Amino acid sequence: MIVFDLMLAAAILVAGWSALSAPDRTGAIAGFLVFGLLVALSWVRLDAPDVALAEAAIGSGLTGALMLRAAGRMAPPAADRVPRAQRAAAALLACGLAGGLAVAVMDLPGATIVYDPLVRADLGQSGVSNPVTAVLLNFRAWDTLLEMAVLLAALVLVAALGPRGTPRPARLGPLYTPFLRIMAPLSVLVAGHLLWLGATAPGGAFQAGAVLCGGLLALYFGGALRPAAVPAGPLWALCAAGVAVFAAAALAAEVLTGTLLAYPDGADKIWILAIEGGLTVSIGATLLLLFTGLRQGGARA
Amino acid sequence: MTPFPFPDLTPQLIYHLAGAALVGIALYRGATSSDLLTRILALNVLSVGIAAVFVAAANRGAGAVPDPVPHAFVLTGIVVLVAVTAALLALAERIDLTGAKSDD
Amino acid sequence: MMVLTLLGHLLIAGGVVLLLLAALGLWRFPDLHTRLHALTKADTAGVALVALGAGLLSGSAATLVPLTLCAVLVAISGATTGHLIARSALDEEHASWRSTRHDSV
Amino acid sequence: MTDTSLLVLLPFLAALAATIHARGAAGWGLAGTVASAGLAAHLALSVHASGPASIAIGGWAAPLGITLRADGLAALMIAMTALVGLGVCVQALAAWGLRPTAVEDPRRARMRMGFWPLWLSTLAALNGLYLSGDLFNLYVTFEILGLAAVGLTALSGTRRALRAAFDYLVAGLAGSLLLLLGVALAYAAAGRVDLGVLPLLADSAAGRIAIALIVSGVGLKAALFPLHFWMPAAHSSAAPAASAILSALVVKGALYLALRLLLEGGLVADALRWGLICLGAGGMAWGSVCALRADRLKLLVAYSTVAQIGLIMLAISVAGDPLTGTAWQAAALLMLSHALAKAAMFLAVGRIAEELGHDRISGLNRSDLRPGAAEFAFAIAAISLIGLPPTAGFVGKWVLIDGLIGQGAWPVVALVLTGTVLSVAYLSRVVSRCLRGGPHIAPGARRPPWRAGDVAAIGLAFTALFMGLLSAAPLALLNGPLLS
Repeated sequence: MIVFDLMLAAAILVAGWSALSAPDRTGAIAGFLVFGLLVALSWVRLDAPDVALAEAAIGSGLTGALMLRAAGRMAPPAADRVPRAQRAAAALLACGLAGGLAVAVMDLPGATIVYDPLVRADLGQSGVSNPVTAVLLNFRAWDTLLEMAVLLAALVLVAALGPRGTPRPARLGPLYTPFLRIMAPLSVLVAGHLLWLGATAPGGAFQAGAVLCGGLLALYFGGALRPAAVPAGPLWALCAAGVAVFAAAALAAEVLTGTLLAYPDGADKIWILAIEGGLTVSIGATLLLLFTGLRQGGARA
Repeated sequence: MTPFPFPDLTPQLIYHLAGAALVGIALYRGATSSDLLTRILALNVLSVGIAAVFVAAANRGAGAVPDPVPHAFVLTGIVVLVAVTAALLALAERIDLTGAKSDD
Repeated sequence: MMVLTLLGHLLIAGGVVLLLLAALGLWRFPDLHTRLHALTKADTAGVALVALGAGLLSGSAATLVPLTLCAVLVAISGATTGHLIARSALDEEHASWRSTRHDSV
Repeated sequence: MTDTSLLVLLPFLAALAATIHARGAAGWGLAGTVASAGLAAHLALSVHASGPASIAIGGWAAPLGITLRADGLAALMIAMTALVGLGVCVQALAAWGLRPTAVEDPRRARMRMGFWPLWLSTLAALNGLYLSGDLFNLYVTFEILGLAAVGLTALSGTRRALRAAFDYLVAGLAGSLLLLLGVALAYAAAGRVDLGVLPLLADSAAGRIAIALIVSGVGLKAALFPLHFWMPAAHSSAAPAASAILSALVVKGALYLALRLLLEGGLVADALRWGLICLGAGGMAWGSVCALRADRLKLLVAYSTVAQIGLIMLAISVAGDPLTGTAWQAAALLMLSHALAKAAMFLAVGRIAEELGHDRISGLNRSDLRPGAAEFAFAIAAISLIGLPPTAGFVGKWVLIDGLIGQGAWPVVALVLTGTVLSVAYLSRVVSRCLRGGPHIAPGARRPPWRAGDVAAIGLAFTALFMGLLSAAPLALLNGPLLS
């Protein structure tokens, strides 16, 4: 299997390089998509299925879609006009950093295991049996709460830039509608399944949110969903629901137990699932709006 | 410490080194490209390289259960990065829209 | 059980061969339509065979059922995306040549 | 300690409300800022009265869980943010109004609805950053801060601002990714990422590289010379209220993290310290030279930030053993005085540019307009930046030089004094033109009318002026025990 790992690592590097040096944008983005899938595969090899799922769905899939959409709207890239000296300096710096990192990882002081025993000791009290979900929604829930704030901050920023051009209506043909009829409800079903599964197995709010966003995007492309036609207030409320529920739960837990984000004894799982439900809806809606763009709250034309 | 410490070739080490190489590639292209989209892609590749370091460090070798905490870090990082990427792309589109081809 | 294992391996091998052929077609065929032809058919069947084989190897219905579902989904979305790609390619050619009839698609 | 978490959650929830209910954005913004300032004051009083406190979120102790730690330094930074925030709010209300009017200028409406959610997000992120005791959590708060700050830069919507915002976001993201890479390596070396990991990192090559990466990420975010390339354009092309926030508050987040790294024992390597001293001195020199050559007022003020950041980084990296020395307190005081004075200065520059219609330094010498309140505020802020008594800047430099003399570090004393002389030189370019009376002013010259924006600038400038007399209060906070 070590040969397979070596080949996969080499393929990852080649795909990464081709994504960053392709002369045309479509080629670069195609390289990036391949790169993301290969990376997800390598993480399965490293026993990180949760991360691989998220990378394939969000890191590669959704980012690739965002890139393709932007590439379609932008003028083709001009040739690089970077002076030779800057290239040399950058190459030197990059080689130095990569070399330093390589030396560092080859000279790691034996395995220092700090988190593992702590997670194992507390997993029983966390309400869920998937340790990644326990870390995200219980042990380090503050990180996750702030992460939702990052999503919303990005949306606020995009909205503050004002509206952009309306997308061209696409002709999608007769096969698309039956496809939507299967896929849109299925995405809701799969998202719910992933959400429920996240408590015990790989999955959870982020993967579920990404799947939900995929379903919403399919509807958007089919013309069945036009965010611009929905009043902005309710749309924002949908995006904010997850984090609002999360923050409210954090404060409610503080009122009930005296500690921020400490869920009441025995009820952890219900609290976590409720929060995750809100997060899933918000993540789906926020990612969709980051893709489609949105008009500022009250500035409706 | 031996003069040239070269540990056994394990999947963990291979992907660790791949992560280091990705960081180098991404930095180089990020610093030498004048195309906005390529620079955004480079930042994405950079973050994947960092994630590879986390995931490889979490792995404790074949058979052992990996540490879930860095996995949670990487999940958070992926979502954070897609948000920032969307913001960067929106800015890049606006710049492309408002200006001529010049980079002033 | 031996039979199931053997069958599983055979199915996966067949699927891999189909996928390789698809890749070969993608690489060697001259234009988008022929490439699409190679990709969609071999891809759909290849993934289905690999999924089925993996399901048989696992030996449990709880694994086989979702894997079969995956194969069905891949078939549906593969067909639809293939259709969409071909259609948009024809649209573009139509715009530039004004000769090909695309209403038949 | 409910108020500690509320310092983050309250402004953030207010930001959500301001986004959803865009017509009342300014109202939500004002309420969120005032409430958060009240919480900040309460935190400072309670830390002063009963010592520092730390809460383990969710009841999970570090290193697995995340702790929020409110000690004197964090309380001082939060109070500083609240104080500057109140001043900036007054200016923003004056510029863009509290509620929509019947016939509204679309630009004014866009700024009002864009500014408040972004400012409240900045406030929440800064408070979260000052309280956080975990490196990965710091990375996440930095991302909120970065996005909100870029939004503030891009708000004016000009091509220049958009371009500056893009470069700012790329540089900021590169900085946070370097920080994250350092965190990843720290995890690989020591198995944990709370701030308590820092002393453990000096033992291995991976750990030392991790520290270097974290420091370079922080340096990029703090616009430390020569990583400041993104900053002058971003700070000078934003709207005045936004510039004031960016220059006075946002860069302080990264500087604060550098100070924390020192206090937690993360800057133990001498090579790193000397490198930072050199970069700090380089920043002072380069920022001053660029400020001397700048042709636009906003650009001069932005480059003066480069120089001041150099000084603060110098103070951070020369601070000897933080448990015995006092030089780190000088860094904290300099951050406080710079925040107040620089916010006042940007608000004043905004008013001056509004009155004149431009911000060219050569055009400040006009004959048909008498010096007004904004020019006065600029001069007071300049006095504080230079560090004349009785300002907060004076106390900061005094503590710094006193500590340096105690260490016998005379070359560094000379550096600090040279930086001071240079700041006198570039600031007097403006002050001498602004405040000059005499024959070149025409007898019938008008005096610019008072606006609420002047109140904000003058208020902040006077706070900076008298903070020196009141410096017992921040010093009392800093003298309390630290959490580490």
